[in-house]
Amino acid sequence: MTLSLILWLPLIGVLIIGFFPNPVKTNTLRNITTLFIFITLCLSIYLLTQFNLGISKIQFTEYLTWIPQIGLNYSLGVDGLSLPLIFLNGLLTLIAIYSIGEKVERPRLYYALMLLINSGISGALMADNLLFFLIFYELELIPFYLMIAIWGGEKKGYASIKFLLYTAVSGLLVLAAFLGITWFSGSASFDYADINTMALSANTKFILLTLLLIGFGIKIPLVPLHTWLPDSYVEASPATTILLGGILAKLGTYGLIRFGLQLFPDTWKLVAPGLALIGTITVLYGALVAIAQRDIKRMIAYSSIGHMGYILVACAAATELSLLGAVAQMVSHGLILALLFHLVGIIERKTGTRDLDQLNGLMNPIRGLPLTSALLIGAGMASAGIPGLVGFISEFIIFQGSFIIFPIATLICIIASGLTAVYFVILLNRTCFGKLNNKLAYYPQVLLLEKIPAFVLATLILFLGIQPQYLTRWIEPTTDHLIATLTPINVEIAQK
Amino acid sequence: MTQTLTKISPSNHEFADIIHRLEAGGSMLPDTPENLMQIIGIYKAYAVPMDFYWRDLLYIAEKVFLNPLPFFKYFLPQEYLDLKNHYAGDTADLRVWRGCAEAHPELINFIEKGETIKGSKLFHHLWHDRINMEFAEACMRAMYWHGRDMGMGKFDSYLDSDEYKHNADVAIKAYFKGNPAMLGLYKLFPEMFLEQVRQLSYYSNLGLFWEVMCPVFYEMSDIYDEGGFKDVSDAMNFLVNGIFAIAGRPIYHHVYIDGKCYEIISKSKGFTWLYEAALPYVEAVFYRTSPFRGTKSYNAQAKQVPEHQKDFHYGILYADVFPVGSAGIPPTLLMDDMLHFLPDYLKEYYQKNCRGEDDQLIQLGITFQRSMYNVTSAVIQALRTALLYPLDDENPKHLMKNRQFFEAQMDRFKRPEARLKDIQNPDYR
Amino acid sequence: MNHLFSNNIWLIPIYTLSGILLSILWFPGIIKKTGPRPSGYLNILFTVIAWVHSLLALKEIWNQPPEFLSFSWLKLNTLSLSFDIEISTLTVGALVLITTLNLASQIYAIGYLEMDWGWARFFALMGLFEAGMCSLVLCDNLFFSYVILEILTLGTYLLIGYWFNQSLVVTGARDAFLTKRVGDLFLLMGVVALLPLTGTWNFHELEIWTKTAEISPTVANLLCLTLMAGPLGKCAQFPLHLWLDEAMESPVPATILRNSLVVAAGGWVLIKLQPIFALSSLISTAIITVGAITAVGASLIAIAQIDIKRSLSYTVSAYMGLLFIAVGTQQTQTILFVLLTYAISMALLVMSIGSVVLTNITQDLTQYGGLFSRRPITAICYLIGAASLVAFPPLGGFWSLSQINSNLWENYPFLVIIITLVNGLTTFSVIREFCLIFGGKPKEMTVRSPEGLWALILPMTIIMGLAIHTPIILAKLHLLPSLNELNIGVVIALITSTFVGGGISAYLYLNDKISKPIQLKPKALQDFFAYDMYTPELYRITIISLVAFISKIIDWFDRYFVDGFVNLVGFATIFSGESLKYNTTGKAQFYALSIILGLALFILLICFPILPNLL
Amino acid sequence: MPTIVDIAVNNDNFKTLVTAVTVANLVEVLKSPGPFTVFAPTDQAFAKLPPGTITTLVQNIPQLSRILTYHVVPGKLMKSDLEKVNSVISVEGSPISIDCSDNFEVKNATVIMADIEADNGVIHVIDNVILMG
Repeated sequence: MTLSLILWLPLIGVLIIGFFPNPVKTNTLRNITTLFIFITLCLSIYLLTQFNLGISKIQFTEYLTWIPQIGLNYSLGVDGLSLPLIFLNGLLTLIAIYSIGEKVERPRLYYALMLLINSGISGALMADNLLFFLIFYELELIPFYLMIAIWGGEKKGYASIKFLLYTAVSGLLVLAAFLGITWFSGSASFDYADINTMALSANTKFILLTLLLIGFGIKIPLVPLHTWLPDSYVEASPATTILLGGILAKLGTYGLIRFGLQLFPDTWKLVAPGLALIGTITVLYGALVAIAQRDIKRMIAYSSIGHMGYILVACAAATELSLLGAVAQMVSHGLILALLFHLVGIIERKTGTRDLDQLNGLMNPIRGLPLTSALLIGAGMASAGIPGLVGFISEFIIFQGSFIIFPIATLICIIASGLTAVYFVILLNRTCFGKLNNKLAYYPQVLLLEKIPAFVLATLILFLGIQPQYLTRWIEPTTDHLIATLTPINVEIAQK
Repeated sequence: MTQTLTKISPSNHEFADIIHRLEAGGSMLPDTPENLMQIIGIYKAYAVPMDFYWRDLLYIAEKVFLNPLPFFKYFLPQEYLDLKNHYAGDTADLRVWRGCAEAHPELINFIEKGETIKGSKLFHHLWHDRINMEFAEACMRAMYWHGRDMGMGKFDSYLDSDEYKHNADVAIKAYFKGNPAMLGLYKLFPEMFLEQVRQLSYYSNLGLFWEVMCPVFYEMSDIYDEGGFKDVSDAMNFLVNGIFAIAGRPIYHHVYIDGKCYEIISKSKGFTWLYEAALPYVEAVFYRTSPFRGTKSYNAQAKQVPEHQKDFHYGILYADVFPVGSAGIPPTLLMDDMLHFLPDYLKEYYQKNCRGEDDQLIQLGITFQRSMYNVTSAVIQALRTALLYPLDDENPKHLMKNRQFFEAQMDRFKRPEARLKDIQNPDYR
Repeated sequence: MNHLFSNNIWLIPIYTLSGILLSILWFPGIIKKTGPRPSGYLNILFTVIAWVHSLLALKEIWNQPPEFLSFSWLKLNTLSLSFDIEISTLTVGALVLITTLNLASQIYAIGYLEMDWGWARFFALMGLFEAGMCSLVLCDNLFFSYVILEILTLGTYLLIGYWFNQSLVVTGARDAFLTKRVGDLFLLMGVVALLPLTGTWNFHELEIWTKTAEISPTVANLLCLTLMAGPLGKCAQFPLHLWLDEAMESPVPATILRNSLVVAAGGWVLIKLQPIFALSSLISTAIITVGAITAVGASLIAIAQIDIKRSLSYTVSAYMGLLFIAVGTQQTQTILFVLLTYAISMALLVMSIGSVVLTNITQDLTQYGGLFSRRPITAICYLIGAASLVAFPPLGGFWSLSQINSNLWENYPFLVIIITLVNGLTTFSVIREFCLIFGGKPKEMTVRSPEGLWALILPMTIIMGLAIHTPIILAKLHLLPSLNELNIGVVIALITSTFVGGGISAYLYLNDKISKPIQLKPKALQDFFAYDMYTPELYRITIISLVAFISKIIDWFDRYFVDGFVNLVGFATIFSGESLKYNTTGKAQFYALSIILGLALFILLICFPILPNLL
Repeated sequence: MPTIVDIAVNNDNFKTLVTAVTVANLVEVLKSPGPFTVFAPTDQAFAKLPPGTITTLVQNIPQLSRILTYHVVPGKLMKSDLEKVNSVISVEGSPISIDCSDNFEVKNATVIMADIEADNGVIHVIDNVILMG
């Protein structure tokens, strides 16, 4: 039942918000939304405590036959791959609610969309039926599209359409792949458990996997399918960006592991070197383009592209360690990115600019934004992979895990993490360090309501950095099991 | 203003407006009720810690003297809290302030209770719930270090005279009587001890200077509370008169060792408050001091520190107050001292602006900057009165001399970092 | 025997870490009414506790065999990370040295930063360095050594950036961070590459592994080179030396710690890695070359500097070069000896320089003069520091340098010449500073110069006492080389170089007849050294502009090619044009339209699989 | 001829000056052979000083005598001598600027009666107390 609750509770919230009698204050709506999301978050924490670490299979399953004619069933379940992401989803939605600032235009629609997004992502992560997954995967587009189109920045129209088109194409490709999988493998339904791809011919498998790769690759995004990302991230409000970058992009890597790696273990080895190459290019590309940016939000957007590349390299290497690292990186990147965008959002709201050439000296303890700057340093360093923070351990596990399979790619990734440090130092030096401009330095204060989300994220980033087993323990059984089915392939690749 | 302008043509100086204002008997600070309220309020907040500063400076100069490990030099003994101010109270030589001659009740209260809880002096010291004497010492060091280069008064050159060396020698030997280690060290390195005594003489100098300023500021606050000052120039003129009244106050350095007084600089040397303390103080502290380590690089290759002392312009008239509160900005100490004693009307005023209570420290810093521009105006007007001609002089040539004097003074604010332009703007806060 | 203190030695970093956490309470954003000084007192208190603890532990562990502890940190499927600790006379002795010097510099900071409002941040960072170095010394595991070095890199960034309002501080912090990070990342590559080969990161197990290891020379060379790169950055060796000079923008108390210990932390890791270096034929040559070039180059640069602190900072690089030479020639015991004597004397030198700068503002050597009579304590501390740094018998540096040279004479006579030369040059440089500051006649800015506050003088004199007593203590502990171990000819050459270097310097800079500033002919050569052999410019026109250029190109490519291509294809632009129009006219209709479009698409997608059935 | 002191004592315009000189114990000095040039401020000149100035000075004799000695220049300098120089050094040690281009001006004071010769010097009567600086 818990899974269904997580899925449906936010939708109930949507109804309440939709039919709440007028006139209604923004605060009331926000409190309702917070309440529902908070309950879902608590439920996901409850799941974490109840999760059996000894079982590598899907747990808490729920199954209802829905439209058997097309093989669509109401099938839910979680494993170590999805559970941390479900928790992340709840947490980041909660954070996002508080990162738009005091005033929201059209609050009713806004909060309803928030709840919708939360429910949709949970659905996608819990779905155990390919088609059911796809419904949510596609359903997400509309609320996100509207979020960008209504509450976005200057070029919101352009950005939102670009986002919609790209991700719709992604959905189509994935759909095509899913149809092909069930069709060719002759499964009775789209249920994950029913599908067996072993019998397919190598060529079919290759084509299907490629479709999946491109489909999910757009969502991740991989270079050169990434151009929707900077525009959407920059134009969207911080809240939207947190959800976009923190969790929606993770659906891509999630899908890649769940439907690519898991369904086509033997074909994976064929595409792995190519994937590693694309991953490495993505890593380098993201880092180098980020260095050239003047807009801090755009810089972080490109940094996000780069960081997703590590996950791809890890997935390509597909060792126990690297896959564990990949999932851990999804979570830690989600946390770090959310913190970064939240802080950038605060800075933009308070100072009115995101331009590196105008920002300066925000560390000033009295007239600046000292706490924001301190946490920004923390978040930047976490993203640059400084030990003691969660970003390091995930990246390190990835590096260590991938090195035996793709040593060169791994080394290049390490170099790229040096480049990460370069642009973060540029960012921090310009925004936090230096002297405030006396003409501009009459910024409003950061409210407690804006500080709390940052604190929560920062605490998690630090805590999981020092005690990473609380991150890895949920993931490990599943990824171990996943790799166990691949082991022979690994050995083969390693020998080459 | 019109009167002067009819006699000589208007100034073409960059700060012509301000010069014309000065010629009309005004201040560099624009004359608005808001400015008046700010500067008087801050004089009050400044006077209380200053009451501590001068007592402690004298205590260090007279009693702590050459203690090599002066851990407790900021622990003012009762004797010095009760020390009678020469210019306040019933025993005053010249009564400037109507209040008592001993330490101000607000100060006593702060020493006992601090911002936290009632506790011993040691607790408050360790908890940093105290007056930041370090800043007073920094002002003293600025006067000492710039002393020779400024060439003001005769105090600095006297420190190198044989008479001074002899007096110091007697006091040093008396102080270390029965301490062969220190006496031996003195024998080896006499100059080291002498240099310390010179510095202590400046402690005394600044202490005696502030002993006068403290009641003057109290008095101004009292007059304002009684509805006394009409505008900024009233406040300035009160200062000008004060400067003249007190100009002849002797500056000396006495040391008390075992109850005996050793006159290192005796009153009979004729050093006066105006020439040997006030003018050097204004030059060294308001104008020069030294660059804040948090804003300028001391790296010799970067050439950010000027080559000559006369080019140092980092005092309160030039300082950027915005970084106050961050590392490497010494005036923070003073701002913090004043924060404890803000009058209610200033607190309310700050509450209404910028970030309210949260950035009071910077707001009051900028107020302080305004008020020090007013004090500097008073000094400039006093100098004009002493050395030049009345503002209503009939002789255009004399007025021209006055004009040249004012222009020369304003020239010092042509530097880009001078805040004269900023304080003209009421939104600079 | 009771081993209460030594078994709980891991508490030492914990002490300082708790000091750091408590300091946060005094950040200026948090305390509004009172000042930040309690944070400093607290950190000092914790350092005192750590110092006492390490002293007691040293007493317990003295002449006992080393003990090993291991704390499991993270266990993953194929990777298990545990924090290994080595408790031995050596490591605990190093703890004592670290806590002593940190205590001294923290007390020094009370005086030096008495007017600073950033105490909480400053002392917290000093505590971070203490905790980091203590853990590094105790740490017996390469992975965690890397982790600590990397955290210290961040610490360096923040500590140099302490006075963040000042622009040169900000660039200095940036450069230090990036330079050190480059080294760290090479080290990370080595760390990552090492595990598949060895299966362990524990230094002792690595040592055992090296005895039986069979790896190709190329792999060994590459591995060793990456492992060397980390310490290279930390120790400010060519070509990663620039940051140390820029780091001089930070407050002197931080410089004391950095110049004496933090740079040496790299050396410590190098010592730990020495068994692995034995695998490679190339690496010892590489280490020696880097060390020798740095030693000679940096000591020449030091002489050409006009900034007090910078001149010393290049001496640091030069001495770390000597350390590299010693590592390259596998003289583990001697290196530790060098580190000890070096750390104390360098701390002393920086302290006395700081005490002068604090009262006299300028850092320009040419503006100094005539301070000896008024600042004798500082001057004597400086002299003792200088004498115990270089080969001046019977102080520490003499013994350590003599021992290196005696060990080298057999196999590396060339290096002996280099070390003797560097010793002479360094003596010239430190005596030059001494003469310019304390000798001659007072100048404008030195007319008034009293000795500073007790908080500066007290730690300074105590460290001076330590510097004088180091050889005596070492002799008591039988750690001093006996005279017959030393090669007398080599020793005499060393002493001669000291006196010749110092003598020439004193003659040049104390002689009024020689006009100052002394110009080297040709001027270009002097500038070459004064401006750090133009390495900053070299970096600017090579690596920095290269990265900037590439990133600009790719950014352009991204903006106009990838994105431009997408826009060219047209969908986005057409739609966006339309959507912009709708945006301005009627929002609601537009959103309704888009929802309908989306839903239609969605339904189509869902129904797609059953379409064949329908057909 | 009378001494400088005699002239001053016998003139009603120098009451303040005489009192000050007496308090400062300078009478004997000014009676000595000298010779001196004295710039003597009138009572009106002293009255122009802001209130309190004199009180403080009278309480502090060394400081008072320093101000007074600033009005005294060693040597006997008649107006014709002073016309040739820009400034003279006072007994106090600080310079006094002299301007004879229009009026006979000593610093910011105007000489209202020049060249009153005495036994041990000369007196120039001025309308302002002049101050160092």
